[in-house]
Amino acid sequence: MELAPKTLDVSHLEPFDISSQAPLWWGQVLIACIEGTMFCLLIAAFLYTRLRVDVWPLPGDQFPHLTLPTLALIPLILSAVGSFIASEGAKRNDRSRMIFGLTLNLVLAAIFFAMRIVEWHSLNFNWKADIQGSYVWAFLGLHSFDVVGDLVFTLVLIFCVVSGRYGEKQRLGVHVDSVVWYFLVAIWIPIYLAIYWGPKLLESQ
Amino acid sequence: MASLRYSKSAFFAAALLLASCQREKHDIQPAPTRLAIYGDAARQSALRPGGSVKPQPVVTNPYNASGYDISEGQRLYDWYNCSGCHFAGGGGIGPPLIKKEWIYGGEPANLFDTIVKGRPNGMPSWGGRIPEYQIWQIVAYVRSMNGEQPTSATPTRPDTIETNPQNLVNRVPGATK
Amino acid sequence: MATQDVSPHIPNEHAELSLLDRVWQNGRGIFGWLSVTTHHAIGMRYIVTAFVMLLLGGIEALLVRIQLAHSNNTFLGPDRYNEIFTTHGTTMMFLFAVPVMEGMAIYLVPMMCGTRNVAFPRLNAFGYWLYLGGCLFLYWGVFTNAAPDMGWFAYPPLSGPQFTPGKRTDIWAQMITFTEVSALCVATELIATIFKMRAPRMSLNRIPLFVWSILVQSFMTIFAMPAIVIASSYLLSDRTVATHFVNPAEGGDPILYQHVFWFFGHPEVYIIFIPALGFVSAIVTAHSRRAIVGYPAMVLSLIANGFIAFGLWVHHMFATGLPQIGEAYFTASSMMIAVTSGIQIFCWLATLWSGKVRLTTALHFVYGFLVIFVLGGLTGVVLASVPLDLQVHDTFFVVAHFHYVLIGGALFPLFGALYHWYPKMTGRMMSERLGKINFWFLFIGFNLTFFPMHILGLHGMPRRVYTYGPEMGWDNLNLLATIGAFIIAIGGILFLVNVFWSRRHGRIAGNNPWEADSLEWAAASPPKNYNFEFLPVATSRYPLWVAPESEPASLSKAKTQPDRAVVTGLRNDRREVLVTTLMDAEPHHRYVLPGSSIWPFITAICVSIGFIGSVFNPWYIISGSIISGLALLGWFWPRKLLELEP
Amino acid sequence: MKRLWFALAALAYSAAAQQQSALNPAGPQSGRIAGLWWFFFYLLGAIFIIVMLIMLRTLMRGHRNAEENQPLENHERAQTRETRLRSIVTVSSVVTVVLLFILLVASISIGKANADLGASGKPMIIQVIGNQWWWQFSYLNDDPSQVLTTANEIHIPIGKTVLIQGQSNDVIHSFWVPNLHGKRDLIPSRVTTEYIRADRPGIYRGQCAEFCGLQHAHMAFYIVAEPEDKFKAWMQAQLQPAVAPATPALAQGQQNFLNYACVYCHQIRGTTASGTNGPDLTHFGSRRTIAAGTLPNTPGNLGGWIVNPQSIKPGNHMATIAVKPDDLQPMIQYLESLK
Repeated sequence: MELAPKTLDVSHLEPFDISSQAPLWWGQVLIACIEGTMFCLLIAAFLYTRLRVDVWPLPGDQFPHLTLPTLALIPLILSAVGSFIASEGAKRNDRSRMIFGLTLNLVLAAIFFAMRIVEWHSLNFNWKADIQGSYVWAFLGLHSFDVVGDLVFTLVLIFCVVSGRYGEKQRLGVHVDSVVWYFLVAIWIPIYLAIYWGPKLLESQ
Repeated sequence: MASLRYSKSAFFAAALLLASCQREKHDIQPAPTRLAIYGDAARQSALRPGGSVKPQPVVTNPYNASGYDISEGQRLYDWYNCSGCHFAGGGGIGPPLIKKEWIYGGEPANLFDTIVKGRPNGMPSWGGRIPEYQIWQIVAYVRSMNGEQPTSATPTRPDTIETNPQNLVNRVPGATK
Repeated sequence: MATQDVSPHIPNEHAELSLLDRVWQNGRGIFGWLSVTTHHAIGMRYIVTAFVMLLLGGIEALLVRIQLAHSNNTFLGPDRYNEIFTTHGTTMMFLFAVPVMEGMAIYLVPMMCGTRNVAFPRLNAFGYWLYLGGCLFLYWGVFTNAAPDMGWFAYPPLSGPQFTPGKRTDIWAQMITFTEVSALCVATELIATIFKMRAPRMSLNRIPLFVWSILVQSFMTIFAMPAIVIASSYLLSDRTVATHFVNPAEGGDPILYQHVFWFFGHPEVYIIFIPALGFVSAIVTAHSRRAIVGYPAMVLSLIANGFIAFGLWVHHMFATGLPQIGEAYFTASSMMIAVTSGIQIFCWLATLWSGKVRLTTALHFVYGFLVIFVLGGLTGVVLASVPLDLQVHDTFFVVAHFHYVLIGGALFPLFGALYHWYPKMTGRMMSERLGKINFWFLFIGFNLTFFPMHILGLHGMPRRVYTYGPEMGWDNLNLLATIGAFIIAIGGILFLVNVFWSRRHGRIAGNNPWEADSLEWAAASPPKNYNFEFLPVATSRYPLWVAPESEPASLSKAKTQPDRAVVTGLRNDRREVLVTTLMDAEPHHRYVLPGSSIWPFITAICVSIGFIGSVFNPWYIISGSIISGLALLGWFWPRKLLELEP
Repeated sequence: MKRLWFALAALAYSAAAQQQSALNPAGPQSGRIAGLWWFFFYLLGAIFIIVMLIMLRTLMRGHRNAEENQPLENHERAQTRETRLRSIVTVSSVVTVVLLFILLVASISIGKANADLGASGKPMIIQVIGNQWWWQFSYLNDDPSQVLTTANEIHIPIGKTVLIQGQSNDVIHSFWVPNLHGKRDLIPSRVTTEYIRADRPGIYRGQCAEFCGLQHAHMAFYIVAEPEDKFKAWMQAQLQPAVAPATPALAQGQQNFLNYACVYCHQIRGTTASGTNGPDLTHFGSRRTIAAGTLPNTPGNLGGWIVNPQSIKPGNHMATIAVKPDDLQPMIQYLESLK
């Protein structure tokens, strides 16, 4: 086949891009949509269940403790700042900023997760106990699963950046990692409200 | 290399296949009662109450480790009001069933014999009244209470609303209307 | 698999071409086969696997029909019958209909968008392996006497731990997990491909209707599948770790399961048939050799379909008892779907009316689709009405309705699509003569099977009964339906014969045998791994037709355009593609796609171990996550500097 | 083809037993629904035929277009044609919306009329409890002595509104008598309600319509609609305890019944048999069928059922009891005597 007469030359374009134009960014946002939909449906299902039951928690059961999960919000929300710094660093290819941001993110997220573990350990009901137990365990389990996954991913990125084994794709990875973490922070707030406050606020008249 | 993998996976598949056989058995047309076996079971478990010598059972439970039959046993346990004395296995009027030490032996054949013949101080004799296959189903269920059935064949929790009628009244609006 | 080249057109001596060939080459041997990430290969694997499932599902359907052929039949007992109708429904919905549409989309969308692969090729491969895992898992259950037997909808408490003991339901629920993860992978990568990797200038109003339909379908997948994730998790965790999500005794609610299930289940139907609408649009355009009438209306009604589909799930639950206002709302929303579908039908009819129709086999299937789908749509209006639904719900009327909608609305267009795109996939034409015979067998057999079911339903025959008494008077029509089912089976066999015969003996097709309009016909038949030597530029909505800018394209003679505009300047020494902007598809930056890799396969194996194991022992959730995490580390580990991809 | 279908439809209509059919209404609700059905049928049928005619016309036209080797049309003409086609599509869509609106209004008004059936007056309340795989019915009454519990067959007076109060003992079932009204699911942990009324006497068959496990196919029941006085008489008879055995053979049968395991599940009021797991048998002999509509109630069928219920209805919960042949005959006679 001969070269067509009408051509569009793209050789001047950048060979990569770290922004919302990258397909990977879109992929990550879509995955966030999937998980977000799932959590929203679960929250709706939880509140629906709450409204169907006259006495909550069911006789013999208690509300979960509030102090620790509320305190844990602080490191969680702050850790998003680390993500932001890291992703800015990735865009400007600023290695030290990336390392600082990622480490800040990792440390604060780890503190949050440690508090989560303590809270979980002292949770006053089992998933087998009744419907509240089932839901609270499911929320904690699913969110923790995501958090652990992202912690491992952040660790790997830190390893890449610190060891110098990184290029455009890893920088894009740092940027996308921040999107994931924003999502995990953002989604925890409605879950927190739903499982710790929702049943109280929906106290039936 | 490839053939090794194939033979390995074939072996694995065969193992899984065999493992699933008993668990998934659905004997929905059990053979009509064979009365003759009562005599056999009674003979092989000729033990005295409180006897320390455990007999070697020769009769095996045809419904051992079958999910369907354990579940049927659970239903019959309720239907024939075993729960009236033994409650949910914890015992009350009758002895508990969740335990390791049995007065009359805890092997399937012993349990079968206990149900068939009845025991002094309250346990009625069910032999000749309810069919043999149902007794074996109850035996399978009773043994599942002690974890003596594979967990994959045992229902994790009951699914009936009657398990705790008092809770039902309190918790579910509309059920009392 | 469509890898052997029979197309004589492309001279390979060009140095650049051989460089492209080398860069896009797949590995050899079984290792290479497992590492393939080319979208044609993956798409074809989806299609072939799905057709194997169709065959199995079809055999199950025949068994069901034999059992119901006359009253008090004892061909299958109640237990076996329940297993078979459940497996039939499950196979057709989860393992055939959705995946085959995904496969077609994976095969066609990158070519129609004028790019070289999907946005995340490895994720694509991973998705396929999981889908295959789901198929194998379910059928392992079927062949070891652990086929699910509680209906494809698995309503608790019947599907709960007490009433379906054993592992039958768990296998079903975990099979759902496999297919939902796979479907979500596909949806993600297709949306990213359609949004970011379209040919330059393919602005939103130039996207082919099939690609639009896939875009809508993928978004529906993204928002509907999470609901089935929840529903199947409710079941699995209730059954394996004794949670109480659907246990009323502890505050759970079996009706909540129905809500969640149908919040997925109704969009699921549209996930299946919206791509089929895309097939029909593509076939109608190409075979009536004319631009589609009312392109904007078509696009808007596709999108509206996607939205409305989420607002009418409750019409599956009218019999559970709802407040009046809810009933009225869901009746209205269910009827609304008839408007958006109606607009599309009118547009196709107008296109055919004024086109230069070439009555090919593909178009036969479109006409068959129109007859059946219109009827199915009208019975859908009946079901939307609460009083009528209360009578015909869960009867054979509903069975007739959804087979009209799903076989008529999805399978007929699919067959048409295969007749249409077979030349692209294999380089050879299918036999038109055999094709038309095939069509008539399917069409007559179909109506013979399913039309009588409307009457049976109105005369009180419930669904899912394994037998019925002679005094009910249902014998004759059931026998007719069974005879029809065998005629359909003959039609199916003829199709397979045609596929295999044409593979060897079909006429050589050339690049664009139908003189069609969209970009996939600019690629070689069968396509190269890289699709296009030079990425095309979409100069109009119908880039391969003359007079591209005079939209609406007139009745002028449709003809392929030899001197298309193309993209130059991409590097050929690596798998480079072009990323364009979302709305106007202006070139934005270049992007390197990852090559073939074994890691998706390894990861899929690890994930499968976790999934399958957790059915039997909950601790596999932990150990499965750990090995899957290790596999993902292997996947993402920066070996060379340029390897990172989800 | 079409004619064939019509012939088949006619055949099916005549052949089908009319005692379980939505198209043979016997009450005001099913009558309205059947009317609505025929309204839908004719309107939607007309739409179908019109669309099919247009489709066939495209087949002819499109073909002709292809064969005439038309010259290139000028742009203007093509533009006009395009506009015309689009307006036709628009008009058709608007017509669709209007027709659907008519159907929507018709459907909602019928739905409301059906739901309002019990709005006036105090209805008779029948509680229905679904079991795997049989039906328990209780006529509720403020006076406990007037509460009647029976199984698988009920009588209702003509012209009187009855409130069906549905519950389930195990899985979800669905109460459905096509000749009287649509279905209502019976859901564990909930109480669902539905009004029914029969306007003409008859025996109407109902069947479980929600898949409920192995014997979903054999879970039927009968509703006998009869004039008020006959109903009252039936009710009075049913409220009585079981008739005492009149002959030594019947007494022997009763003894046999009480000796075997029957009593763990079945109740016969007036005897010591008081099980509640299975159907109440106090007036068993008056019922038309055994095993929830599976078999006609004849001594032969009853014998087969008692000896091996699992061969007739595999998987059902009735135990296969080894009844000695000598004991069987009196037992059958006794049960059949419980009118």
